[in-house]
Amino acid sequence: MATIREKGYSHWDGALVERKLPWWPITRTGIQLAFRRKHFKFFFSVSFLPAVVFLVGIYISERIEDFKFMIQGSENLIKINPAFFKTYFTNDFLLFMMVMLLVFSGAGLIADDLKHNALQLYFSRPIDKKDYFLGKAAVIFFFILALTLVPGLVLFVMKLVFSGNFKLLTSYPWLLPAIIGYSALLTVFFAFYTLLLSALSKNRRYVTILIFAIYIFSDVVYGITFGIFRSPYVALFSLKANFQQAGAVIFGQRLPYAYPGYLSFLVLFGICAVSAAVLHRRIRGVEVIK
Amino acid sequence: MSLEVKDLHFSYGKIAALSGVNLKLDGGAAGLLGPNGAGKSTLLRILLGFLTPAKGDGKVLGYDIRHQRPLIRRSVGYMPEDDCFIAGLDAVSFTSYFGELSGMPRQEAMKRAHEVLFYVGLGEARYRLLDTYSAGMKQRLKLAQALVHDPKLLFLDEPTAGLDPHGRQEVLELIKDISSAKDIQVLISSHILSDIEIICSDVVILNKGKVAAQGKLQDLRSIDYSLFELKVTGDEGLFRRELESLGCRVDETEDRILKVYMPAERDRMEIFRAAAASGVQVRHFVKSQTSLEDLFAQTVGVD
Amino acid sequence: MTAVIETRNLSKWYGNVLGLSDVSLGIEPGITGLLGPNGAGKSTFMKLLTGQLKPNIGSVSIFGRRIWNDFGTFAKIGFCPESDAFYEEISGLEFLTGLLSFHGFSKAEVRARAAKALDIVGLTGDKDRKIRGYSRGMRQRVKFAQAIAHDPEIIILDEPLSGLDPLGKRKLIHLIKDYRDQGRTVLVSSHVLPEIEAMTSHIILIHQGKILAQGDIHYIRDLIEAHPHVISIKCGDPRGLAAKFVNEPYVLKILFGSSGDSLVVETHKRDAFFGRLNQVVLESALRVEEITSPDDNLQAVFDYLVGK
Amino acid sequence: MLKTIREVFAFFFFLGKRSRKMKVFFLLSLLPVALAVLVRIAFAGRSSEVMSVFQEILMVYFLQFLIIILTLFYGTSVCSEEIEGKTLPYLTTRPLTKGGIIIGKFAAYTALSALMVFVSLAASYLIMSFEKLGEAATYGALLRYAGVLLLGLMAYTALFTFLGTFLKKSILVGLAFGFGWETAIQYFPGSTQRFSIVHYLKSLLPYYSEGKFSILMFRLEPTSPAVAVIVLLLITAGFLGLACLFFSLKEYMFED
Repeated sequence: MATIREKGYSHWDGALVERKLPWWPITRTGIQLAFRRKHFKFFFSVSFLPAVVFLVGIYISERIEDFKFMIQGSENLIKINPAFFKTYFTNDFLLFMMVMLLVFSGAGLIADDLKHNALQLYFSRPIDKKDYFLGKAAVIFFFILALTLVPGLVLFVMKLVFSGNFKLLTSYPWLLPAIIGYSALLTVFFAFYTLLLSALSKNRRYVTILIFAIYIFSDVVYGITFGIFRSPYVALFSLKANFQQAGAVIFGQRLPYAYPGYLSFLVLFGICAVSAAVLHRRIRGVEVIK
Repeated sequence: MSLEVKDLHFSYGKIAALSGVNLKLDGGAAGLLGPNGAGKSTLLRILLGFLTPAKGDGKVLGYDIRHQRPLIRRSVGYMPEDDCFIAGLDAVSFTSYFGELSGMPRQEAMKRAHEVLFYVGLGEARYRLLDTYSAGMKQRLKLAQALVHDPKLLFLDEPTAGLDPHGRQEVLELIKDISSAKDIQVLISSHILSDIEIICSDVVILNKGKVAAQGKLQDLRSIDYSLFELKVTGDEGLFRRELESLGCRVDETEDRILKVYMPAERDRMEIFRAAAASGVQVRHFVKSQTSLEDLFAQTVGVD
Repeated sequence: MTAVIETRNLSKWYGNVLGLSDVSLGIEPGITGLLGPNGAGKSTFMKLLTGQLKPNIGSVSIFGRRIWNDFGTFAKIGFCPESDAFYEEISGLEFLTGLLSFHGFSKAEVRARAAKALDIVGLTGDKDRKIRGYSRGMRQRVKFAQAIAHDPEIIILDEPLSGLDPLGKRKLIHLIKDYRDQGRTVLVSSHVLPEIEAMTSHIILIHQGKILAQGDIHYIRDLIEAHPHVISIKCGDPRGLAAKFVNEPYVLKILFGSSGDSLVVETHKRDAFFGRLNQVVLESALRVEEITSPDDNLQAVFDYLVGK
Repeated sequence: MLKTIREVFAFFFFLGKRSRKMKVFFLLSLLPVALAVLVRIAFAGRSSEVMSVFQEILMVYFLQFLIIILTLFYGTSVCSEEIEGKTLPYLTTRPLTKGGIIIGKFAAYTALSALMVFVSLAASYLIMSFEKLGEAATYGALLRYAGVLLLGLMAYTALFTFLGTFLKKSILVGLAFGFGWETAIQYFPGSTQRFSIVHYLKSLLPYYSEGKFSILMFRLEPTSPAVAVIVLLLITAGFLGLACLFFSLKEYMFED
């Protein structure tokens, strides 16, 4: 008996499945696209530099005698306590590298879809806006957590391993939740921040400049206004200052800026709320097919 | 019944887009025609579940358009009008990505993507980045992503726009194959009437938010009086006088086609006798029916 | 008629990508259809004609003057680009008056011409709305308006009908024919062959950077020896009719339709065949429903020459 | 040629005024006015200190940030927005010389950004020198500041226009130059400063040594004002000429 495969269109005999994480393909593709960007791998590896430096710090803290000659100042780098973690989490270089990662991985997340009208393809599938935003946000979760939670936990565990005892855990039981809390705060904020800017324009270049400029601009404004008014509340303008203040609160350290810590949380969550509203209004089903 | 809509109303603010649309379609390929702003894309959006109709209801593939939208979208393929793709992806990952979003397991989506890309003629370009794709290739890619999850109903918005003559013929053949041999209902919204004439058996003409005409293409185009279109070589003047003596009215279009209105009692063979009498060769002889363009113009009621 | 546009062994390439090679032709007043598969060199040809690209070899001259950097002649050309690109933030009227001001007309004349052009394309009602809010059809019409506003001798249109609804197409085709009747030269490129056939039967077919054919479609069809003419006849008794032609030397092939009421004949000598057919129809009582030649159109010419 | 420039200038000045980009930049440029008002309230009494604050705003905000962002965006888009937006055929098939198009658009966008900068400069300056409004000296100083900023706008726009004509990623290169090279160069020894535009602009400004942000100034070895003005004009003319040359030679193929 012989058969010839029927030419032309062939049906697919499989069955469509109701997926438990309908947004996961969006995230996976977003991450793939980020890694395909030129120079991304270089930037991504460079942004782990602070983690390595602090890891070395932990190693030295265990081998104090061998490195006696080296340590003059930099006491806090060696004493491993919440201050140590706060310094890691709020150092300028790490925050700057995170913004750079946002530029590479996040700028085009929604902007490219708007530019190439891909929204119609997404929403003609059985996914809704919630899944779309969650999928896109998860791309940023991946990169920011990779720079906050992962190194934080590694440093914590390595300290336990190097010191051979659970002193750090017992003396600061709340440190682990603090690390997780701070990482979550930063991740959620940057997700909203990037998606908001990415949804504002079709032009990825314009979004890149916005992400970059607003972060730096907020600091410049703080610099100027502080120069004029000397009042500490002015630090609320700067995103970086808010992160540092929130970090100090979470890690129970001395507040770097003389205003009540909760204000920083208010500012950060306020921005998240605004961007949620704008995102909801800007990506509407109806203008998907104009 | 794959698609049925009753008394559909919708308006954007005060502009009424649809005011009472009734439609029943099943099987084969149907053309959705209408001037710009007649409500075609609004109807499409409601059928795809992007908009909730103000009044009226309907079923697509048996699913209710108000309450079972995800189910509709799972078994419907939509090919949008404008160019849409995702920069940085190649065709295979693009197609399997949207297959996955439709609910296909990842491996199945990957396998199916290759099949569908070969089918639409992008076989050898399927690993290239989409940014390097020409307008025609992007058009085929859109068809591929609409077919990857094997839909029961296919909405095509200007499927042959931007394609070169070969590309248009090939896509038309694909659509013909899909709609006829493979029992997938196809609804095509297009401004190129010659394409609709080739592919579609049914036609729906919308105008100002209402259905101006609907039915089989043959019936809509047939005309009752006997009108023939002829092309002849030789002395046309003599031939015309001969025909007029038989009581027919003759006029000539711009590209030298003779339109002969025959009185009912006359037999068409007399045209040939008249031709022979005036030493003229009949080279083209067709019983005329209104062209789709004239039908469109009449139903939409302009010039 | 003397050719308005003249090219002599015109060649153009970018890097190693071939655009056009050794094209020599003349375009007379009237409508000329320009067609060819994607990447055949159509838009390169049009960019060379409008002086946007510089020829590598050979020359393009309009009214006898080389076009490259000859800004004077540009005033006589109207170009309607294919891409759907505009200055979105200004209105249709401002778009036209802006572009017209580049021609050095006086303020009053600029406004008058802009109003006239908008009226011709039927956009007077929407002249003050921003182009961003225009529908696809309206954008296409305002693009055509900017090509004719300065009353050019030569109008070059790249896919002018794309995006228009059937009525819009019909209006624009009438408009283009009016311009032909005013003795202007119109070059229209389109992928939708029936639309070109609706405008003209004079075409230029470009393929792989070369001119494959130029002239009237029907004469070109006659020249294609490789594909004999195909004539389809619908009648009551196809076999009977076929019997009368079997031993005619000029009949190469007879095919019978599956529906049993039609037959298709292939022949090289159309005149002889039609002469005989007219006779047969009269002598025998054969009731002929329809006589058509399915491959005497632009699509067939295109397929035969460019190759499926 | 001159007629072309005038027509192109008129069209793109009008177009620029309408674009959404202009509104965003206008807001950005109004920030110093807001600050000036705040300063006016905060420093009610001590007017001398206000001058130094103005000097800081002028230096940091206008010179190092605002005019770079404005010129970067407008300069690079003189050429690239026509190509990216595929609106170039509308211009190149008109009786306009290619050079005329570039100079016309350059002039239109420079005038536009100059307008924004002057409005903000004048407003914040006048608000700040509240009791010296009568004296002629205040207006003299204002004109001088305006003149310096205009020279800066012209030089930067010309440079970025030039970059825009042949670089695909002109924005990133411009960003690196404007924020990277221009700020870093001041800390380099010897005459390397001569290779940045901001150096000449600063040497035209009255030399404040005790300003809070004097760190930006302390390494400045100013060239004489006359030389600085000539160099700035030369930079403008030079880059503009190069931009016209590149634009007329280059054949822009949009991938169809």
